[in-house]
Amino acid sequence: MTTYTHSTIVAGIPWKNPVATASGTFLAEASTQYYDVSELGAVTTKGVSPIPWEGNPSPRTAESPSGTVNSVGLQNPGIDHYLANDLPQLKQLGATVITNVAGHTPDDYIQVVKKLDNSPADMLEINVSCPNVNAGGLSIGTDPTTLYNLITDLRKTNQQTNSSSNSPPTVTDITTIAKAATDAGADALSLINTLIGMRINTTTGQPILANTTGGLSGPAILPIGLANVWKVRTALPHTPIIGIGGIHNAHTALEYLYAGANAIEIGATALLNPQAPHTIAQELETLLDQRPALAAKLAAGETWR
Amino acid sequence: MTTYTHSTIVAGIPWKNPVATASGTFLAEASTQYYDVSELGAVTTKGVSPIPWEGNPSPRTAESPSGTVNSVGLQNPGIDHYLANDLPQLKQLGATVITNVAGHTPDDYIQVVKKLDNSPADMLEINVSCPNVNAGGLSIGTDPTTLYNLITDLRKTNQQTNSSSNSPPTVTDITTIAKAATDAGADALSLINTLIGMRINTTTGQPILANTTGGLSGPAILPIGLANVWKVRTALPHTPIIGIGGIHNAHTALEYLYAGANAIEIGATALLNPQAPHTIAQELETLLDQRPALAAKLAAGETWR
Amino acid sequence: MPREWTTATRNPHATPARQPGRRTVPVIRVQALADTIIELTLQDAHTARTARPGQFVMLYTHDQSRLMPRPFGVAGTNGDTFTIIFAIVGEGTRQFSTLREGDTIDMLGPLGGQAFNLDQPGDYLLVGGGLGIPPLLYAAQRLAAKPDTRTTAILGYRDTRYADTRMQTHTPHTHSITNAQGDVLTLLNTLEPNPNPDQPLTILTCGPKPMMQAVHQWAQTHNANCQTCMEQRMGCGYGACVACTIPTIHGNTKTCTEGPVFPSTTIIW
Amino acid sequence: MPREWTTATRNPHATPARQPGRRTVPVIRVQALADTIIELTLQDAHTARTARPGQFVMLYTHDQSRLMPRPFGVAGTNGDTFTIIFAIVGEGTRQFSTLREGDTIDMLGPLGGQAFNLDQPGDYLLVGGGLGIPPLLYAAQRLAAKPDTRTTAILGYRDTRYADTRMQTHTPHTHSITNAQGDVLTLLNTLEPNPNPDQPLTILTCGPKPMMQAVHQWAQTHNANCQTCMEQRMGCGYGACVACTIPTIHGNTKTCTEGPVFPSTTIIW
Ligand SMILES: Cc1cc2nc3c(=O)[nH]c(=O)nc-3n(C[C@H](O)[C@H](O)[C@H](O)COP(=O)(O)OP(=O)(O)OC[C@H]3O[C@@H](n4cnc5c(N)ncnc54)[C@H](O)[C@@H]3O)c2cc1C
Ligand SMILES: Cc1cc2nc3c(=O)[nH]c(=O)nc-3n(C[C@H](O)[C@H](O)[C@H](O)COP(=O)(O)OP(=O)(O)OC[C@H]3O[C@@H](n4cnc5c(N)ncnc54)[C@H](O)[C@@H]3O)c2cc1C
Ligand SMILES: Cc1cc2nc3c(=O)[nH]c(=O)nc-3n(C[C@H](O)[C@H](O)[C@H](O)COP(=O)(O)O)c2cc1C
Ligand SMILES: Cc1cc2nc3c(=O)[nH]c(=O)nc-3n(C[C@H](O)[C@H](O)[C@H](O)COP(=O)(O)O)c2cc1C
Ligand code: FES
Ligand code: FES
Repeated sequence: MTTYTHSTIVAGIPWKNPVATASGTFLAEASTQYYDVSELGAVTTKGVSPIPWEGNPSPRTAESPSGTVNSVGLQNPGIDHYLANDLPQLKQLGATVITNVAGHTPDDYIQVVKKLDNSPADMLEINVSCPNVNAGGLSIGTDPTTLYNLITDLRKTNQQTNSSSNSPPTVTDITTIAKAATDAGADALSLINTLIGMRINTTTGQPILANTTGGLSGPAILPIGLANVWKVRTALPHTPIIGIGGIHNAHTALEYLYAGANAIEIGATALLNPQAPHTIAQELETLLDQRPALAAKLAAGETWR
Repeated sequence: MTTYTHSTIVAGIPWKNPVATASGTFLAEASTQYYDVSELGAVTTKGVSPIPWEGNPSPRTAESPSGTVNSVGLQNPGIDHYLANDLPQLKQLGATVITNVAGHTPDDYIQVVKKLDNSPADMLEINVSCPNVNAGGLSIGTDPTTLYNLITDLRKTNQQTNSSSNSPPTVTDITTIAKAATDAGADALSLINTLIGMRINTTTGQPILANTTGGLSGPAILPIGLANVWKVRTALPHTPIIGIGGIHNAHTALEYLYAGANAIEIGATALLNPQAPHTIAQELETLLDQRPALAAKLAAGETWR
Repeated sequence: MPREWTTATRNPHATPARQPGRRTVPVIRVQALADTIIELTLQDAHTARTARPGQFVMLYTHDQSRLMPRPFGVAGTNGDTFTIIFAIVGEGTRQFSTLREGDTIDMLGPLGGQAFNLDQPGDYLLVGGGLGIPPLLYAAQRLAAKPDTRTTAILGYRDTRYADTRMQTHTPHTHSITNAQGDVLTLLNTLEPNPNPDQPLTILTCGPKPMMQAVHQWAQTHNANCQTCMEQRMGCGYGACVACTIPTIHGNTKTCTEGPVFPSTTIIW
Repeated sequence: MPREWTTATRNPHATPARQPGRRTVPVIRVQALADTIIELTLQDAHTARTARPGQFVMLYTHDQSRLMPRPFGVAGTNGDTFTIIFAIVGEGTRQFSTLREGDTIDMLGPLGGQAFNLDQPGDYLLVGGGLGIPPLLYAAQRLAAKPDTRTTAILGYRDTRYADTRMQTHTPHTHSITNAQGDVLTLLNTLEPNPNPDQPLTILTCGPKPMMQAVHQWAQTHNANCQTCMEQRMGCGYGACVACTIPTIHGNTKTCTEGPVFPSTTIIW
């Protein structure tokens, strides 16, 4: 067991270190086979909906240069299953848990968030940027007014849990979206989600994904995530930001922290190496040892920029 | 010299084959050292402005996983130099030339396009999506009304040359932008330009690019370009589309043709291998031999979808 | 469409057993079995000792731009080594085909929550098509070690009978057919596959989906238990991404951790 | 800010001479010169025969996710081979450091529109710092073949004097200094660098920018012609991308095709 000395604070919640898993790339019973989840800063669970969702048809995944395009469509067993299984298991294992919330309609989100009131979840992450569902998700996250109204309603529903809004990168101006979320009461921002992408099979001439398009993630999107975090940090100097997108080693995690993130999440890279979040947390510990000024800022809940 | 049998027609302009260079990654005196430009479908020249532009400070380039982030800032010697040098040279060498037009203000574009009236340029590509200039570029390409007005004015200025609008990928809805351009009279659409990205030096904690952010291009963005072409093709079944973004071999060129593009441009890959556009044109010739139905559609100026 | 969620039956509070992660292992042997079909022997004691037939390993290319894992069924084990047999179909398998003895490769596994169940004594009919044959080779290896079972293998090939000699080392009752002659159903219908009607008949099948569906139907009419080893594009292989689902009577179900072996009656064909 | 555009002077209608493109060449020799400094000998007749001192080649990693070219000054030629000398600073150079004799590497070049001009007879003072020394080694090699010149080399190192013996094969007048002792300016000021005041003095310099600026100023006060070999991050190396500019009195100017060697008086320091 590694000892972590470089903690961080995200919207008031203490994290053992700045490394979390990203939603949809961590599943309690799968990922806990490979490392001790209590050694991460936090784990973010798969988007959870009011009732079980079946997701999109398969194939749901396609490779791309330094990336992966996925269209799972938020398949999940629903909030009741989550509250009875994943959440208690993760809390018992000592994890700090970010519950990612999904919905087709504002009411879906409200139902889930209501059930999470007084749950042991440490933070909520409101997924308003999933490119793989027809209703909800991205259509909410790209419209500032809709997003403002949603977050306002969610705040009323659940005063107890700190929430982060997971904003999409594919908007004309991310800062407008970010401001709408924080004005409505989001305690933090999770930036970024996947970008809409697709691949085509050149033998058949048809899309590889059954759903035609999916979300691009992995190292390919690293520069885009960094630019979004940088821009939002410039516009919102005090809002806690969780940096996401293309992190594949401790150095790329560090880039996000220098861009102004308080903490980071690791997505696709955990799919290619189950232990990656744990390994990166360990390696980041060493890199932060060498950067006491940055480490001190993070430990105080502040950011580099 | 290769014989090309699979031609295409883009907005009425015949191309020897579906492969062109992308703007900013081809310069007459540099690229012609490596291949015969008359063997390509077309060459697209660097964004040209009314007067010489000095561009951004250096460093202007940073590497990213399967990609490159650049902030040249449209440095170019201006339209007069272009008309006296690059354009006549390329025409004399037998190239089909797409002149990429840049501006800070609508008036900049109008000045350039006016000078290109009655020039030997075969097509114009209006760059409304450069992420590396503070005014103009992206700020025009992300707003449908501004774009509509600009293209309308340009159409009045120059009735002779077919023009394509190079639309940005980082907008909430690319189809709205695409429709604004074609409604205003754009004959074709060039999709996509680079995405805003950045990298940070983890030794200094500072951005690698002097301009902080730049445009991400190269294989990393392939799935994003394909999804944009697919979406716009679905919305606009008859508009000629030049597919751009991440093409790095003949198979990825083919993906764009299956997504509904009439032709393609090769950008970053030509920076990593000067002969790449020529090699890809040759290899695509073979792949199209094996796909007579697709080749026939392209030859007739139609598209696969 | 609410449904019974397969994982809900597990004890949510159990601390999970730790599995070995992604690791680099030596290539022991590379042998071409046919034009584009290669047998790769890798050294990994954990896989060799724990893999069950139907389980698979993930292999990763050395090409840092091709990140995704490639799944391959374990085709046999021997001491500290195991084999896989793969066809060169895309860029990843093309790169694997250039591996040489002494090289290394990254792997994860063995993976797969449900392997072939070989507990039942009696007759086993192994029906494989194309690159579905490798997992059946391993099933035959294991069945050969069980005195209370009798194995018949029915193998369909596109052209080259790349696995017949390997299958024959596990069972003398090996029958095969190539596309030009017909398919495994042709063989199933001409053979007397259940020579001992008193014995229970278990069918293990792996291959193209239409083939497995036909085998499933044949099993239904012959009152046989049929286990199918399914294929799906995977994002992780260990259950985290929910990319690898196939439609079953329980809803969209993960091939990696709820499969890849399923009772043929649960598949929505 | 309209300005004279350097390329406008060329004949726009000339059909350009074709250059060899990106190609794969054999690694002939890999030798460590210091802890993290490596000399790589590559076989490429075209480069060996045509490269001029100050020109550079692009090397590409085998890692398909790191696409960008890495520029390195030609440090010497010998028959059909040429050498470069590089420091391990990032992931690309780390990968190059693992190359072994018999491996291959992709390259482009030689590149660089302006090399050191060695036409002038008389005294040459080569002032190099750190990894700016390799191009000066090649300049010294070429100058050694010219009877009407006399070369003095002044080399500044961080620590290990990795290039002294190589420089001495080209000129006996080799002086060096390490950071702990001072810098090249210390040497310049203690030496009598222009022993023959009747001879024109040409200074060739390559190294960190502040060093080159100091050398430029020294040259100004000593009435010497000074040619500086500049460094900039590059996107292509052959003039297509306009990424590699530095500010000069002619405006932002490409290091690759308008340089990398510039008269020191044209640089905006
Ligand atoms: C459980 C399981 C076991 C398998 N066992 C074998 C075996 O024993 N022998 C064998 O030859 N093949 C087997 N396959 C198929 C094998 O995984 C693919 O042929 C291989 O992934 C193709 O990789 P590529 O890089 O050559 O193709 P590419 O097209 O370059 O691969 C691109 C991406 O698509 C995925 N992909 C492409 N085709 C398939 C496919 N048919 N199934 C799953 N993913 C695919 C790749 O894994 C990769 O992520 C198995 C598949 C599964 C799911
Ligand atoms: C004309 C020229 C000649 C050079 N000659 C030599 C030489 O003879 N010996 C030597 O050791 N070095 C030389 N350099 C510097 C050398 O190019 C870099 O050290 C090298 O590119 C670093 O690559 P990397 O992959 O290890 O670093 P990374 O940081 O992983 O590289 C990432 C990207 O940044 C670029 N980059 C990083 N540092 C530099 C730099 N200092 N200059 C230019 N690009 C950089 C890389 O080329 C690559 O595109 C020269 C540079 C130029 C411009
Ligand atoms: C297979 C997969 C499933 C995902 N599911 C979700 C989800 O349920 N909710 C969500 O907010 N983001 C989801 N994401 C997005 C990730 O949380 C993350 O924002 C994105 O992948 C970018 O990070 P990366 O580049 O590290 O993968 C998913 C990503 C992948 C690859
Ligand atoms: C160095 C560089 C300079 C560019 N300059 C221009 C430009 O002047 N005008 C323009 O419309 N696009 C410009 N682009 C964008 C390309 O034309 C192209 O749209 C983009 O790079 C995506 O294609 P790729 O992935 O093949 O590089 C530039 C791209 C690069 C890499
Ligand atoms: S492949 Fe990721 S859950 Fe099955
Ligand atoms: S590096 Fe591309 S123009 Fe100089």
